[in-house]
Amino acid sequence: MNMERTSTIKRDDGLWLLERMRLVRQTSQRIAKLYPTNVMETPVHLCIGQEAVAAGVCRHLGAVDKLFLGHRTHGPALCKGLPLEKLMAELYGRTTGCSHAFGGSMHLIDVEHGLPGSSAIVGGSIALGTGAALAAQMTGQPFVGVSWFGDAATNAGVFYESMNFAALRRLPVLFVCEDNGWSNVMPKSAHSAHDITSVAAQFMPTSCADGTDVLSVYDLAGAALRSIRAGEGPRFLHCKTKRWMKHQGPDACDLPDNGIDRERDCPIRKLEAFLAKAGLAQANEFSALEARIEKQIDAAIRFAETSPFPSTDLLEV
Amino acid sequence: MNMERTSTIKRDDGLWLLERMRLVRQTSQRIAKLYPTNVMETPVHLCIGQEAVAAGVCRHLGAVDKLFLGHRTHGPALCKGLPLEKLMAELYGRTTGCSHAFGGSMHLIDVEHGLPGSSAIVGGSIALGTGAALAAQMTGQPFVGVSWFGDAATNAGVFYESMNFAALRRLPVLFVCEDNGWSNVMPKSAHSAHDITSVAAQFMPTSCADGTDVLSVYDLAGAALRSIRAGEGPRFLHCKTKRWMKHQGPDACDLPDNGIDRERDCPIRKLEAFLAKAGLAQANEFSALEARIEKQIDAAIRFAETSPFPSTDLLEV
Amino acid sequence: MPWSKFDSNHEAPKGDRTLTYCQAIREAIDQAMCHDPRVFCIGLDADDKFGVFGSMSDLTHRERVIGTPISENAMTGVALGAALSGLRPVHVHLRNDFLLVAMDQIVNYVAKWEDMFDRQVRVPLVIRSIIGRGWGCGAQHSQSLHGLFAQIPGLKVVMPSTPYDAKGLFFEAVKDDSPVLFLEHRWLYKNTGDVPTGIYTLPFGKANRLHEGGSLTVVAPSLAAMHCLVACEQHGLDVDLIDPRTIKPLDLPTIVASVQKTRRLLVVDYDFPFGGFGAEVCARVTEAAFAHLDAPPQRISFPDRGMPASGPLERAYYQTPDRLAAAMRTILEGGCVPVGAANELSTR
Amino acid sequence: MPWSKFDSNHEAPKGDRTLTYCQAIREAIDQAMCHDPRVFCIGLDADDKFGVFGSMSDLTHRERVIGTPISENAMTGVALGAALSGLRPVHVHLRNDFLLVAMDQIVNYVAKWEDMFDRQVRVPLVIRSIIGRGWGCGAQHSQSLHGLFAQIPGLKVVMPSTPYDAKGLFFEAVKDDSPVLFLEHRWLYKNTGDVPTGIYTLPFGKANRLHEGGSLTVVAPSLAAMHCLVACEQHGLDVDLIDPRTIKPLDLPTIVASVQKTRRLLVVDYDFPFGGFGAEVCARVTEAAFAHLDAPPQRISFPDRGMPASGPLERAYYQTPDRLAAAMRTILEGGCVPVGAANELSTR
Ligand SMILES: Cc1ncc(C[n+]2csc(CCOP(=O)(O)OP(=O)(O)O)c2C)c(N)n1
Ligand SMILES: Cc1ncc(C[n+]2csc(CCOP(=O)(O)OP(=O)(O)O)c2C)c(N)n1
Ligand SMILES: [Mg+2]
Ligand SMILES: [Mg+2]
Repeated sequence: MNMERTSTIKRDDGLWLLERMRLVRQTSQRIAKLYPTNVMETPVHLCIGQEAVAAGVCRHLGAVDKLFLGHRTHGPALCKGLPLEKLMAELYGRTTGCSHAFGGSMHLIDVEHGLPGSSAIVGGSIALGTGAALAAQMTGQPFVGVSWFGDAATNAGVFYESMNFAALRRLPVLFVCEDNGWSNVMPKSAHSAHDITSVAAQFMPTSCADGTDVLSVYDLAGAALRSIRAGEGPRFLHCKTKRWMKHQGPDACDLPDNGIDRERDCPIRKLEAFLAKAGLAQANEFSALEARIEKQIDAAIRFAETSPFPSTDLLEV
Repeated sequence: MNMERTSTIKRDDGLWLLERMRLVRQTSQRIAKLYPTNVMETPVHLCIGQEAVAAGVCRHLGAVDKLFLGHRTHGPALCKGLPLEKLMAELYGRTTGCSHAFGGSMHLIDVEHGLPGSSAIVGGSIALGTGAALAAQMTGQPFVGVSWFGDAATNAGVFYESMNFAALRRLPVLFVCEDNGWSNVMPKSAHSAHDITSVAAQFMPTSCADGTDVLSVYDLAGAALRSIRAGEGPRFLHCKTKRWMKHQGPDACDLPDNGIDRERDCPIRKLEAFLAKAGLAQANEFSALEARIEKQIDAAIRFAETSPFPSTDLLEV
Repeated sequence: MPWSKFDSNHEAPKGDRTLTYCQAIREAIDQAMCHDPRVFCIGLDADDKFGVFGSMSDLTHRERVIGTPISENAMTGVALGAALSGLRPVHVHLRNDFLLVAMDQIVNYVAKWEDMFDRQVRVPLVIRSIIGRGWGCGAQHSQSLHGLFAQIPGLKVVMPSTPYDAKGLFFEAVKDDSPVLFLEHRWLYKNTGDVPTGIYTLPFGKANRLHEGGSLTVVAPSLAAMHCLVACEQHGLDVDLIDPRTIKPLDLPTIVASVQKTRRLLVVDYDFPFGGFGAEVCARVTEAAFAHLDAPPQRISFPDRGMPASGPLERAYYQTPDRLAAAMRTILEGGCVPVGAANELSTR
Repeated sequence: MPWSKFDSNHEAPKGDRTLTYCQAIREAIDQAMCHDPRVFCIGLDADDKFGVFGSMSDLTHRERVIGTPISENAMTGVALGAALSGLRPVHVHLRNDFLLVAMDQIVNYVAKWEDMFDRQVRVPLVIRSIIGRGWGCGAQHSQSLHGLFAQIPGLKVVMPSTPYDAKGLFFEAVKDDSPVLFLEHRWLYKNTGDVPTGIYTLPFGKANRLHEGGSLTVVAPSLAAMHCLVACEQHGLDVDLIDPRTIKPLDLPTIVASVQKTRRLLVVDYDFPFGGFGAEVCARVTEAAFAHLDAPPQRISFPDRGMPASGPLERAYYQTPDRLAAAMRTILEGGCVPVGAANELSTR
């Protein structure tokens, strides 16, 4: 387990990671602010605090790579390339939403950007990324499958079944466990008797990233994906991160044993500090980025608000 | 992993083990002989070659302990205490069968002897032994649950889900993997990317017995059960054994890579040699036992043959 | 046996206080656990501070509430194993969509265990599950799957619509020596009604007439029953409204007697349209009362597609009392509701 | 697209050679795989020497036959993931009872994926499964679960009864861009019939009249259709026997037209009695042809309990052509078959 920051990141990678993390953060904050006004009739599982995992992994994925998500979708979907306005319109229930208003927050899709859908039944989508990898292997096409899930999804049998099959066939699939330590209000100690990585290691090579440090995720995801693309079979990437919000909805997490220090644990602050220290970017760029993203969010919300609701004829033959 | 024979077995234990193994062997052989005559209208999964696992584990179980089986039932059921004539009558489809002619070969029950049923859907019964252990723990009753399954059942998600829950709650359950290396004609290398024991070891203490050597099974099952009964939580017992017959039916296994030497690998011969060498029993006792069991089988078949078929009124209200 | 004195044909007197549907269930669970130490609760998030939408808050015997990981299939087997070892588990699921994860255990194991061994062992297992809907939850979190389970021999399917029924039927479920699927609708949780303070049981297979009328029999379980009641009351419809309470076993005699009087039948079933409860009631009433029918039995159900997420689509997908009233009026005037068309959606 | 020239309204000419049902399916799989490199087969024991009861022996493209561990749930998700990545999987299960292990994936995932995303992606996935019965296999290995799956929007349910139908419907299933459940009955595997040598498709939702008659319409899929045909032929019954071929979509017009002629309906459905296909046909025919019915539609199905193992019990549990003939004769003489009673078995 390597928690050391070994990254030799380039400026454009660093700025991409920062921009995506900020996009996820600021979008989530805006959703949290607007949510109580009931403009979004759909449950939301926010990613504040967990941005590093989405950005760090997705920096290494292309549009051809197929990413399958669970219920906590916004962060990885935005980092994979889902346009912000299509996310917003979906949350607003409009036809211009990525799922044409049929999916809601938990069911996002963007075929063009390699997001063939996401699922709200915990665990099952782990098998779908494995299946995409089987298709890649059988057709010889150069894409990988990515299965994305939380710590508690490792309690579902489908997780093991998928890992076993991926390992048996040496499939080009990356298993990403976004471990925030919670299943709703149940701590990991109550839902898992095992150490997640050690179990996965029985099936394939694993690595453990600090999921609050985007460079740690970036480095280890990069290494894992290089090995997968080289035909060396599946990989498991464990990212220990922190969930700042309640499981669902717009409120901050109120669990007493949450152990979060919003200064220390903020992936955005961490990266900004690194970039500044390494001389790769300056403080004024950070605030300019923040402002630019706020505008982008304003525009996306305007887009969503002014988009039409679906016609209910869709339900009739 | 201790494959050494450390046993300090007593004569009565040794003879019990021999008698049960012979009962399973000779019964299976008789079934194989009769089966082509169609007197038993039910699929049979014979246990020839695997007798050591059933006898070695069940020697440590009392009638209060609850054993849940899969499809390969005859051996462990007989060793747990199911009367032979009730097994035979069930195979013959008679009302005097242990399941009153409703279950057939794969669904045996004997409430009195702690056999609350068995199941033909591979994997699922692993959860039932775990549930029995939960009942023992919640009520403070001094029994253990035993989940019995083959190597390929470890591919089913329910196996992991059950181990995780058992470990989380430190349940008094013994997981027995009767590993014959095959899932029908699929070798273990094709169905399991993992080493079974190493995966189980992520959840609980494990031990590996030589499943063709009843004393190895006896020793390790005894140790595991003592620890479970002492309140130390679940245990996993891996028994590597050999299936001499085809997966189902009366024929000898014809798989080219089967690697069986019926002299070397016979659990009955092994025990007889040990007992003789240790001076615990003599050769003439062995042949007397064999003859006695043949008579027992004759009687059980007579019982089955002369028992009534069920009335089909049972199906009407 | 703790439950033998509760005769299931006993209709308890109406209580002198009002509880919500949720409180009635909570009280039933609490009393059942106090009354019978073999009763325990198990399920994902069963033991957390939300108490399964409040239905398990502040139970007296917390030590008999077992939280589980996200392992619904094995946990159903665990409950079955415990039921076979002398306990009476109540396994709870926050959404009935999750029951599909446990389908092997429910259908191949729980439902069949007694039959496979000619009832030498019994399976006193209650599976509680909550039916959700709406607020953009989408197709995987908004189903009502009672029709699936009713097909399976060995399962009883209970769908209380009122606080009084919920409490009485829950005791009957816990008292039952065989598996019972107890389906609660989330949208009924805040409804209130008279509930007796003590333990009482309501028999399975005994329907309840919610509204009396002479021109149309409407059969509707769970939330649909309440919506139909509102429709009848607000629109003054001459409808005999029958809530089956348990869809399996089904109280066919009460339904048939009503149809013999009204000569018309409508089944309102909040489930997919093909097969299921609605089809069964129509088929059996036709069989039993063919000569008394003035018109073919009609059905109202969901469209034949997964639930959409967006508010306007949801509001179109699900019925409302007003739309139900309009449909009933159409039938009362001799017309038909166009349910058949919906069945063919899947052929697109 | 490889399949576009196969017009599904095209009825291929009868072939000049005879194949078994098993051979017809094998040939269809082989030709589909040769014709379209996106088609591949996956499943537990799909690649072993038994070749799924011979239905996949000696395929040309062995490299596209993938064996799997006993992990039916995840493997269904794997097939779905592959279908979403440009392939056309055929996932095979040796017994349809095992589909219950994969129910979450089949119902919550496969069936819903297109609906959840408004058909921006398609799911060209065929799930093949074999229905078994008999020889003491017991309640977990002898079910016929088509009625469960027909309830679920997003699944088509195909049940061929003849070699000709099996081959033609298989191509239609592989050609379909949406999920298809293809259910083969093990007891039909040795039946023989004319089968064209090339590729041809039979449309879904188009029934087949197996026997012509004027006094009773019998609707029966799969093995039940063949049993009814034997009954009609051996006993010279004046029965219009309709094999729906696909139970969803359902060819209601053909059935209704027949009932308008015969004025009586019997559905023979080898499945549990509550809800399901039998109930749906009865309910919809009653709706569509009420004025033409001289008697209420009748049903014959399994008893409402799990399958027993013993030979005599099995032989009582399952129908035979002779018993079916007797039942048809009863109806032809104006009587009723006592199916209703069986529905209540579960209330014991
Ligand atoms: C099969 C299933 N069971 C239960 C749920 C309810 N549920 C939704 S999210 C969740 C917690 C998931 O925790 P984890 O996998 O760690 O993801 P996180 O929410 O922490 O990102 C639960 C229990 C579900 N959606 N699916
Ligand atoms: C869920 C499920 N899938 C497939 C089968 C078919 N099947 C019956 S036994 C068996 C092999 C089981 O192998 P293993 O668990 O190693 O037990 P063994 O037969 O070797 O004793 C299979 C695949 C089944 N019964 N259940
Ligand atoms: Mg989590
Ligand atoms: Mg094996």
